[in-house]
Amino acid sequence: MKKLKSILAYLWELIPGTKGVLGLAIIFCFIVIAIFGSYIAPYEKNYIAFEAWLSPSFTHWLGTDSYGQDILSQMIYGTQTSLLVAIVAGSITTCIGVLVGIVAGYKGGWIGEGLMRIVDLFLIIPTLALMIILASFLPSMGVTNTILIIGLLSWLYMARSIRSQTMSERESGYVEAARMAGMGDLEIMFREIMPNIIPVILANLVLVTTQAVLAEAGLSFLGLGDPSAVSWGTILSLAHANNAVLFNAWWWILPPGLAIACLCFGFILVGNGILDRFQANRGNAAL
Amino acid sequence: MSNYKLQVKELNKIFSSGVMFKKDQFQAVKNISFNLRKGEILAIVGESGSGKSTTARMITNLIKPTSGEILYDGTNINNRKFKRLLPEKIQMVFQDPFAALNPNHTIGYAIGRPLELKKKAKGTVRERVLELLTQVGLTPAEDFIDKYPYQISGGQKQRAVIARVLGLEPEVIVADEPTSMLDVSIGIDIMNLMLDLREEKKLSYLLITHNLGSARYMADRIMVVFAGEVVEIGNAEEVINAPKHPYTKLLLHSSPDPWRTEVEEIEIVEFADTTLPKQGCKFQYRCPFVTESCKTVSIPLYGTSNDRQVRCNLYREELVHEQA
Amino acid sequence: MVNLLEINNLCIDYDSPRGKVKAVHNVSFTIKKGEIFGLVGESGCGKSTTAFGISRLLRPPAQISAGSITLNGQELTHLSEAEFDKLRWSHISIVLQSAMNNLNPVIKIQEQLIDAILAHKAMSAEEAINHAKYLLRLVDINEERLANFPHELSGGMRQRVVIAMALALQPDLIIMDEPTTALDVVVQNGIIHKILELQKDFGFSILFITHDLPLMLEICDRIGVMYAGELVEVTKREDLMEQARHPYTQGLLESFPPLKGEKRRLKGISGHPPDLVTPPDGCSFHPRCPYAMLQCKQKEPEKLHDNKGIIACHLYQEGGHRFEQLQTTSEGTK
Amino acid sequence: MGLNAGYILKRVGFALVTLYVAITVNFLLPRLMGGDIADTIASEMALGSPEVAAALREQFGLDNTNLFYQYKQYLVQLFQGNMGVSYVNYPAPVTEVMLSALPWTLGTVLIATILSYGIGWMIGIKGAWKSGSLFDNISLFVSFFLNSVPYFWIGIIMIMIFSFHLDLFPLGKAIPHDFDSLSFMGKITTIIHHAALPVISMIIASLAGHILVLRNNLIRVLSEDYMLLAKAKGLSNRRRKYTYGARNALLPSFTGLMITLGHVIGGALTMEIVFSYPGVGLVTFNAILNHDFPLIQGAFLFIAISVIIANLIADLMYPIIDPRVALQ
Repeated sequence: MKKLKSILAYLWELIPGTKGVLGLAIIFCFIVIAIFGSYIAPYEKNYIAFEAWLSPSFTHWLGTDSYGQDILSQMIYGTQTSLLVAIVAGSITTCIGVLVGIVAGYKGGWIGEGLMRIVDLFLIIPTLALMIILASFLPSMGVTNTILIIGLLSWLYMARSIRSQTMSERESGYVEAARMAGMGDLEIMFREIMPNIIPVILANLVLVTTQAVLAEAGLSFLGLGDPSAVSWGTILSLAHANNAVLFNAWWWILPPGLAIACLCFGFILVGNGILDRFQANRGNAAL
Repeated sequence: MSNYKLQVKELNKIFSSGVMFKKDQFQAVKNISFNLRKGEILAIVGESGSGKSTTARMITNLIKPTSGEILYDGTNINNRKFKRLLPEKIQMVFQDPFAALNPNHTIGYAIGRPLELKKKAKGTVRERVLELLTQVGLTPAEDFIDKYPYQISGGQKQRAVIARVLGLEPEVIVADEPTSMLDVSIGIDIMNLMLDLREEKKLSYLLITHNLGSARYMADRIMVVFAGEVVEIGNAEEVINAPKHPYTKLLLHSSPDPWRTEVEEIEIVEFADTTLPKQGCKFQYRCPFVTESCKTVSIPLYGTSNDRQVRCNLYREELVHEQA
Repeated sequence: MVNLLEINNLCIDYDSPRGKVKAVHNVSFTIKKGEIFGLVGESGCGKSTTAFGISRLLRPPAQISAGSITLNGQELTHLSEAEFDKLRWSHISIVLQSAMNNLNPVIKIQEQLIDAILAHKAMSAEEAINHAKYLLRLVDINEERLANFPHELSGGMRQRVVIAMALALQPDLIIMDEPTTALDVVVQNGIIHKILELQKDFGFSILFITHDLPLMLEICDRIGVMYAGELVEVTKREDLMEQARHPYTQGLLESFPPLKGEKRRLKGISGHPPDLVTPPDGCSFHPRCPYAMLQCKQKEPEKLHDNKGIIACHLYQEGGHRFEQLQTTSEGTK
Repeated sequence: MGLNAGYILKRVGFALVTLYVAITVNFLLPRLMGGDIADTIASEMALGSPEVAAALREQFGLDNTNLFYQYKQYLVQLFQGNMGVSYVNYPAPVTEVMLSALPWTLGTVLIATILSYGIGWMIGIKGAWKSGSLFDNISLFVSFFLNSVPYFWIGIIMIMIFSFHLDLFPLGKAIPHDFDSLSFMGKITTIIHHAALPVISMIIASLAGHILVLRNNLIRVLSEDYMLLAKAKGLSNRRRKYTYGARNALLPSFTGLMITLGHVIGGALTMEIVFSYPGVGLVTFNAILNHDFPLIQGAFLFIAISVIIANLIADLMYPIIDPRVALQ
């Protein structure tokens, strides 16, 4: 219990400034919407019996689409999918990125160099292209597959960033001191080094989560999403496929884009705040 | 058994850059041999890049030597069985006390964790940590044990580092420039602490330093290294008062000493290029006494056993004669 | 000799999250024409901050909050940024700490040498290059090095280049902030001798800053000792070598293991420097001072100007030479 | 100076290895998860285009189970420039389809990247030089926002505003129907007219990264000693800002540029779909919709090759631009 308290206190310390609080508030709102979606949403999921192309009104705050679905309801249900993909894929990415980064950075030598060469190699090939080819050859695309594809392919840049951070930590005397004290590699990597790069890990976590949201939207837009699931990406994709622009149906185009933007903006604010607060090395990260 | 705590024999270290194309090789340490007696302080003095820190790291097994042996009480430290014991035999005090303590752990954890790992504490770990803190002058110890490194000053950090080292009860401590990052007035405190601990616990120190003054203050013997080689070794007072090797002379001459009385103007060969000669004496480019033979044949250490050895042709007659 | 630089009651503060930091507090000293003046002290004592204050290089939020700085009789603190820019390098040049980053890594030596010249003097590019060659020769560097990038030179050579650069416009004052700290002693010695030689030839004044008191005693004419943002003692070199007056200076001298003389245990100075946000009352050195008296804890000592220089210590106040008395009594008891 | 044979060899070697890996990934992926292909073949058979089915069977090795034999065949064919036949555009070979699409993509992406880099550079420098100023804060928040939206959404919004409402640009496509009948100048202006909106959208979408990277780099550079010395030398603001500061800030961002290029190409793919711009992205999109597997594979390879070459060029230019790399 005491431990939990100290962890909470530590996390509280990590929350950075006004920007970070604003970012957290935004993310929190989306989480609430996702959890209580079915109570908040005015209509049932995928209910298509309304008139098509209705512009916003009191009965349909965000109007209806070409299929006669209430866009606000779809948006609220879509929050669940989009957040799910973002958080789970972001976590997978972070786990792999941290693991590979710390091992490659700490071990150095053949293991480290080898791992990084492979990372560099795949880093050159655009991730979206890799995702496209993977997704298009998969027998079917469910939300799980989307998550896996995004999660398994986005860790490269993060691994590099974590690695360079680990390498600079390794130069620090405390790592050598730990070795001199007879600590094992695992203890040094995860109990000595890792706590010191938490700010960088968190900032990266935030960044990859953002990218996961955007990647999900991109994949859906390319027709590689789960056709049965509702997400912000699929809403946008449908809007485009049904020429929403030509119908001047801005109520179909703006909400999903703005929702994506707000969520990612929240994440980026948190990440930027963390880096600012710890004056951590940004490397080349655009945060 | 010999009375040597540590014997270093023909130690070599070659660094190669690039993992795939091993083109650039750099010999950081070349055939360094020396012994460290129980309770003795030996200072290794040299400029940056002379190989002194590399030697220290090989002795503490942080890096592997390319060739050569390091014996602790007659056992090779790279011996599989010995490796696990090493932390309890040889310890290291690092140059940068600001980096040597993990900012995420308390002082108590930093000192206590190695005790836990090596089961060194007789009572509770905390009691032992408090005892160690008191020993290094961090009193009242209760005030320090739960502090984080950023809450204490540089000198106090170095004391904590020494406490951690002492906890493992080593007999040999390698100190790599232990005071160079500290303010001078604090540095002298640390040196005094180390000297006191030596008396108390009969420790042997290998002191790595670039400062001849602190080498003289601390050490019983001084070993001067240049370009990875030992150029002179001997009793500290003798080396400082009557240096033999031209490089040692140059070092002494260059060290600021406003109270210098005799103006022994040795000719300084200004030298901007840092390349080293491929053969012959490594110091030949900068040596005012260089002769033809220095340029071709590599020079052995002349002199008697461990007491006084010089790698310079000027002393061939004198020291070889002595040896005979 | 004429005073080149006069500093009176200089104060430099900055705001930190914990409160106002008095980095430099009421510092006054003068540098004469052609003099080498040393400022010595431990890290955080304000010696570099003083130098940056003089050369107007303080990084915000640090700023001069009070005091005056005059160079050749001209008050510097009132000058506008543009007016001060005209003085830069042509009257005050600076050699910074740490050889590595003094020079811009992506610009060739030549360009870095001549742009200082061209920024202040109307000169053709060719003349400027010739002048740059001359400057390199002054510091014993081959003029071919003009075409090099900084990383192609050794640390010692880079610092020589920086010194050559500082000489470019023959300034009245060169501020040298730990110019040889990261270098090996042999290289340091070469550079120090070069500096002394050039100073003799050109007659500029030097404000030399270091923590290395023995080095300072070798080269400086007068020495100011700083502690916790205050100048506690200013003394001629000879006097300091004979007998340091301030207990802090004495302690500092006791902290450098000598190369000569009998081997004995050095005392150093116990404790550690105060926090500049909450400095102790009275004399800021009193918690570490072996001679601390009641009044040291209550009253800030005044800066006493006498024939030997400046001393800020209660042992020497009220015309009394309490320290000598103390010494004789302590020797008597031995 | 700068370039030496060893360095060039190393970089070229790395590019070739990367290319090889991309080719192999391209070979293995469909075979590892190829269930869908058989279905497609079956439906093609049923729909009455047995040639297509046969070609597909051969290309994806459904006839021969020896993987190494298939791999050899695949490499040999690839070496001859044969990537199979696109069955959406049957009987056009994939290579031909891709080659006609590639220039559109490369042209817009390159122009957009260069412009976006330049504009981002200027905004980033201006922000960093006076960090904390109103301009800096606004540029920071706008950058965060731009980094938060999908590329294609920016494209859609741009079309909505500038094509649909303001009618300043065409609604899509790279050339009009009557392109062939236009004069030479007319052709050029109409191409520019069509490309303008996609390029502008891509610039806006990719701007943020450049601004942030440059800003961060320059803020770091500004705290270096040599910047202080430059100030002490009395150099003009302009000279300190650009010659001393920006140059140092720019260099490390150059390697980052190539990683961003990957991002931009990814973004460009979706952007083309929005603008019905006949580049690689649109081809890929249609291929995905129609399960045209050879074409998807071809698209992947073409993207990979372009990016690898762009990277190689950057790597080879780097030591010329940054003197510090030359020595390593």
